[in-house]
Amino acid sequence: MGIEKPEDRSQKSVTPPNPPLGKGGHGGGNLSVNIASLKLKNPVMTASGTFGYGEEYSEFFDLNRLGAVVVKGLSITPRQGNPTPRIVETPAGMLNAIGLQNIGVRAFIKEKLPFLRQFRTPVIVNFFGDRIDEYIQAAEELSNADGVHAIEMNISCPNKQAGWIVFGTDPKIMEQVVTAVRKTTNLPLIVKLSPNVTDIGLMAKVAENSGADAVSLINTITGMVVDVKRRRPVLANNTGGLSGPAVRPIAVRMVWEVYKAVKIPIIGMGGIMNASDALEFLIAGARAVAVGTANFVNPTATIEIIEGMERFLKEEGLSDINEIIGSLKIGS
Amino acid sequence: MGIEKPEDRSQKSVTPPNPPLGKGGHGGGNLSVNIASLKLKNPVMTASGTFGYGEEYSEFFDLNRLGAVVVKGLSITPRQGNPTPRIVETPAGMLNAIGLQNIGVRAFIKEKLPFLRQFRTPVIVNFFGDRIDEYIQAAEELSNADGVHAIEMNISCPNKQAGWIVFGTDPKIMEQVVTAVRKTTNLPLIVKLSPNVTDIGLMAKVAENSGADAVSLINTITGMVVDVKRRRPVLANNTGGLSGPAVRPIAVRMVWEVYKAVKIPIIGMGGIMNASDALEFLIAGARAVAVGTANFVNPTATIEIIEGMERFLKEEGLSDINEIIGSLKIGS
Amino acid sequence: MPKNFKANITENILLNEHFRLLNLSPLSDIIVPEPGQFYMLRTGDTYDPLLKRPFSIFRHEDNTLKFLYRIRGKGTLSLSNLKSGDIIDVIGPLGNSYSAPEGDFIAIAGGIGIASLLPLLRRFKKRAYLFYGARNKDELIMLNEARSLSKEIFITTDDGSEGEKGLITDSLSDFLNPSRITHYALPIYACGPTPMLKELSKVVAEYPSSLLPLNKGRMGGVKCYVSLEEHMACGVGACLGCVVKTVSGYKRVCKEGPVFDIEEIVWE
Amino acid sequence: MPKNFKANITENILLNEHFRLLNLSPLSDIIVPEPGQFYMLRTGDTYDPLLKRPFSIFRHEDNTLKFLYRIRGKGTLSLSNLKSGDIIDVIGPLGNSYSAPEGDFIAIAGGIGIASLLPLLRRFKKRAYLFYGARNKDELIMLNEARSLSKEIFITTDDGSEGEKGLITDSLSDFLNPSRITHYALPIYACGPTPMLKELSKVVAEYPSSLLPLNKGRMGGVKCYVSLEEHMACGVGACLGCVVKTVSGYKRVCKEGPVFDIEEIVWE
Ligand SMILES: Cc1cc2nc3c(=O)[nH]c(=O)nc-3n(C[C@H](O)[C@H](O)[C@H](O)COP(=O)(O)OP(=O)(O)OC[C@H]3O[C@@H](n4cnc5c(N)ncnc54)[C@H](O)[C@@H]3O)c2cc1C
Ligand SMILES: Cc1cc2nc3c(=O)[nH]c(=O)nc-3n(C[C@H](O)[C@H](O)[C@H](O)COP(=O)(O)OP(=O)(O)OC[C@H]3O[C@@H](n4cnc5c(N)ncnc54)[C@H](O)[C@@H]3O)c2cc1C
Ligand SMILES: Cc1cc2nc3c(=O)[nH]c(=O)nc-3n(C[C@H](O)[C@H](O)[C@H](O)COP(=O)(O)O)c2cc1C
Ligand SMILES: Cc1cc2nc3c(=O)[nH]c(=O)nc-3n(C[C@H](O)[C@H](O)[C@H](O)COP(=O)(O)O)c2cc1C
Ligand code: FES
Ligand code: FES
Repeated sequence: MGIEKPEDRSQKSVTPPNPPLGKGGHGGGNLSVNIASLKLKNPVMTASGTFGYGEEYSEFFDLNRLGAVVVKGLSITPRQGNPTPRIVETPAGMLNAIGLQNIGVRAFIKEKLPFLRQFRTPVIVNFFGDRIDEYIQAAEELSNADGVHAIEMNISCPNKQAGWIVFGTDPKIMEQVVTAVRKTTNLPLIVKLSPNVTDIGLMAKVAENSGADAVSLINTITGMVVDVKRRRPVLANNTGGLSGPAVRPIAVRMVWEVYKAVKIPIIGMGGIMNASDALEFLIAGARAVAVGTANFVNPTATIEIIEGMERFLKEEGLSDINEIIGSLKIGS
Repeated sequence: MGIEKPEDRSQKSVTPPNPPLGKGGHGGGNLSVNIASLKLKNPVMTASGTFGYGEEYSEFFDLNRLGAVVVKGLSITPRQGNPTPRIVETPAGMLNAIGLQNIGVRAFIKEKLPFLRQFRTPVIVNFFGDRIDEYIQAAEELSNADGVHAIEMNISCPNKQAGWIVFGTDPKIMEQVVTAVRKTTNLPLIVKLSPNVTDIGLMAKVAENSGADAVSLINTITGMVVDVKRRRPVLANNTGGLSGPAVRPIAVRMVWEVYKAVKIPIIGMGGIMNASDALEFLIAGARAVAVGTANFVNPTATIEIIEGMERFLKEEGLSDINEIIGSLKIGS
Repeated sequence: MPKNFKANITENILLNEHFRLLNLSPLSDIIVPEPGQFYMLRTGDTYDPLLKRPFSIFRHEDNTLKFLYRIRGKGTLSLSNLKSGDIIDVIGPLGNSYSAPEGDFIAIAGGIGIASLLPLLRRFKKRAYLFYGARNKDELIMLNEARSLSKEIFITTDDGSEGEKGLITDSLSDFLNPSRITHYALPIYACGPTPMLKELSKVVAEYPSSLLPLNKGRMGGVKCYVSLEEHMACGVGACLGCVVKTVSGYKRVCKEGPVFDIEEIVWE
Repeated sequence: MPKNFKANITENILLNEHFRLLNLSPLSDIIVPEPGQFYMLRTGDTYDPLLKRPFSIFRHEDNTLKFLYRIRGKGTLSLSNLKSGDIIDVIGPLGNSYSAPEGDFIAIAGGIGIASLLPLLRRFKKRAYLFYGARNKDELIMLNEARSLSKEIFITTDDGSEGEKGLITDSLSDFLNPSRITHYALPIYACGPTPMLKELSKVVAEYPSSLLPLNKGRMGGVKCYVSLEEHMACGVGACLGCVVKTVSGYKRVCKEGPVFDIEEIVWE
């Protein structure tokens, strides 16, 4: 028997604020999914921080093919980020400590958004702040910008903290910041959850209750690599966030826990390298997926995943990807 | 500058309850370390559940060479464990859901301990229960057995729970069970921490305050792999515990966090495959290490790690492995 | 002679699209394997794939260990990329072995299960009635050797491209027909996919014990040994990952097996 | 012509214990690389190693891409295990390139840095004063070609086993001696380990600008371009993993570089 499907898990609204974004797959089967009021032509997006502001990878494929583009995390004021080394490879994964380097919300709107507006692909803007008012301000300015289709709050970044407050690991602080941002925006609001918590289902529930339209997970898991010769962490920032195939089993488990806990849609990510990996997330309950580290290994990973999903539908004789979302059968 | 070394982190007691257990390395440098009153000839032990009760791997090398043998987790009554599949490989790791199959404390004492008593290597017995009184009973019987040198409480196993209580993720419940066990035993008491928590430093602190002589970490991280064709978890138990190189960066980070939080010795583990990996843990603050999944890949991994540590001391011109414990330099 | 050793790959021959024959020359003295035993082979140098994979000994001669394997997933693919001169880590021989049959016997091989049974057929030449089934003709690997070693061979394929079309267990049922009374006193040795073995357990159980010359009180009276497969991590009995349900609780396929009396197994 | 493509390994030649030459035959049309540009190469099939590794184009001829590489760690080891006929994934050409020198120029190669500079020397034959330094004689790879392409060559090794014993930057300092006034107006192109480039920045900065024929207000007045190395994940500018500190903030080595004006760099 499958997991019981909470009654109103389906999209809150069916009227997209933007014009419909093209048809689903060519394979015949429908790949389009809805994340709150956002209609995606397929469930595959890019993960924040792994796709810049979209320009770099537009040399490799047509961005129109993506379900959505999620851009590098922005703050209201620009950040220069951490010193180097910022990345180190680990078994089947990598640690990064970019330190949220970004050009700031305003420069993004002025310099990068016009480029992204050329495409018929929704743009989801990832953002963060050190304080609640910074979150509010960023959300406000992004909501007024033409061409931002949804915003994703990064409250889970392990590299930057406001004093000792980690927004994404304390339910009370998370409730405050999500509630505050919810009030300032009419855009679909996605809350990106930290995996560095005891009970991710609880955190998702808090996000839902605070007004989030969707949750995305997982952000990176905090890790460290030590340079044995120098007796120092390899990363200048000491610790970094683990991503890539190494974390996938953890991410899939967390998506499943969150699926059992909330009714809002889930965007799943963490170590997705190919269509089969992406399908694991959908089956576990994700409505859409984001592809991160895989872009580095294979710049056309997202496209191959979309094509793989089309093939899967055909092979399994399914007409709609939504049939497999949350279809995990448990027990025996 | 290194992390400040809390004043009384060194061993609580220097009088071993057992006769001294042989000299350290042959390489000249001293490899022996103390975990509470337990003197180990070198810092390398086996991780519970990956080494059976010692018999299997005694075909591959002389168990006298190990720092300690840690045996498969025992409960007061035998357990048959989970149905199969119980294991699945993941990128650079594996999930297991053995379900704590074991022959029970009494059968262990009668049938397995005599074998282990032949060796000059301390035996650390990992144990668990579904209820606090089961923990107490197991600890009591193990403490009275001849040839048990320390006990390691597994409060972190993600596969078995008493109702909804997970001993190792709730500080209050953990305090209760550790305090209760502490009262029943004079053996060195090691508390094995779950990595599935928001703040592992806090959990370690609770263990310390509740009377633990040492903490060991990390246990496995809960994960899931989905069989896409069958829309089912691959493991019969749905989820399992992730171990192996994939988790190493997470484990090293957690050891470092715990090192900053407590004064009692730390036994570090999680993805240690070779001497360099083991040294990462020592530098981050572990007094000893345990080798788990690596045994499966290479039955003589522990021995190669001990030899690698000896070589490292020589190459670095160090005379004592204790010099590198917690020697991590942070900042710039 | 420790059970773990390094071995030099002398050949890694492509037999056809699916199958390869791996020849290893151990770099130190080894223990001589018995038919039915297996080895854990490391399939690459990195942590992906991480675990060794179990393979039955296919042949041991001239200090060479030979393995017949089918390319299935990541591990066997990685193994197939190794070349002569590469060194791999090996553990074995592991597990128990087929008990020696006293006279003639029945052998049942499903697909790559032939790899495990051929050493038995080689040791007891021309004493086996071999039932060999596979998906199709191409997958009947080592057919010539199998034929030459058997007293009689019965072939089935799923698609009928060679031998009978249908299930190997059906053709066994025919063979064990009560009118051919001598046959069903013969011990059976089987290796193949779990569904086949499960089906076999039914065939064996069905035989009316009253018809048997010597009824030892056994279920159906036919002595039947099966070699099982389970996911393995350690291969040496330490991890409890590879257990199978038996009438006396879980047993480790790598240690108490891989060969079990079919009566012991609780099929699920 | 997308920048990512598959390529057939035509050769992966062992030059000596440390170095290999990899020849790739792209399976689709490619963009012609410029001297100083680089490619991201996948070094194996599995997730360990996971990331591609950056390598400078060493030569492009007859539709073959050639890379000269040194075996350092996991990735280069894995690459060295690939054989002719294997297919690998490639991204490139990436990054900027060396600007064309107007007349003679100075080239400074530290170790494997020669791989990046030889295409420049090949394009501007006999116009370079080449300073080539390495640990020892064996590590002076491609010495003959380097010599034949240079106007003059100055060799240094750490152990004196070939050329001068000492630092490459010391021998450059001698060369730039104020008495040989024409030399230090020459543009410098350098590629090598970071400590060498840092040292170079000092040598360059030291030169009294008053001595220069044309003082363009530059620090020291010598025009100097360095090709930098940083850990890379994407190689295309998307991850911000490979930045270097410059006078105008962090810049991406893979995108704004790898070649930078030495004046821009803030050495740490
Ligand atoms: C005792 C024993 C003897 C065997 N002898 C042979 C032989 O002689 N020739 C041969 O071709 N095959 C043999 N096998 C099967 C062989 O071990 C699997 O085909 C191989 O492990 C698959 O690995 P993979 O990475 O290619 O496949 P994966 O992609 O990992 O999985 C493919 C399938 O292989 C099975 N499998 C995966 N990992 C394991 C594992 N660690 N242990 C057992 N099964 C696994 C699973 O059922 C899975 O569905 C034997 C298995 C056992 C237990
Ligand atoms: C633009 C550029 C051009 C290069 N050209 C060449 C060349 O032509 N020939 C050549 O032999 N080498 C070249 N290198 C260096 C080469 O990329 C590294 O030697 C290689 O990545 C090491 O990988 P590894 O896995 O073998 O070593 P690892 O074990 O990963 O590490 C060994 C050392 O290599 C460096 N390194 C590791 N990963 C990376 C990475 N992703 N990016 C950069 N450095 C890394 C680190 O400093 C590390 O200390 C170039 C590097 C860059 C940035
Ligand atoms: C280099 C890098 C930079 C990242 N930057 C951000 C960021 O700015 N904001 C954010 O919410 N997540 C960021 N992430 C996390 C990813 O969006 C994603 O959650 C994580 O990498 C897991 O997915 P993956 O395993 O597919 O990479 C970053 C990840 C990487 C690897
Ligand atoms: C097959 C298997 C069984 C395990 N059983 C136990 C157990 O009984 N008790 C326990 O505390 N930890 C158990 N563990 C966890 C290990 O002791 C160790 O904490 C974990 O595997 C991380 O180390 P590694 O990556 O080196 O394997 C088990 C791990 C594995 C892989
Ligand atoms: S594979 Fe570990 S017990 Fe059998
Ligand atoms: S390597 Fe990703 S930005 Fe340069």
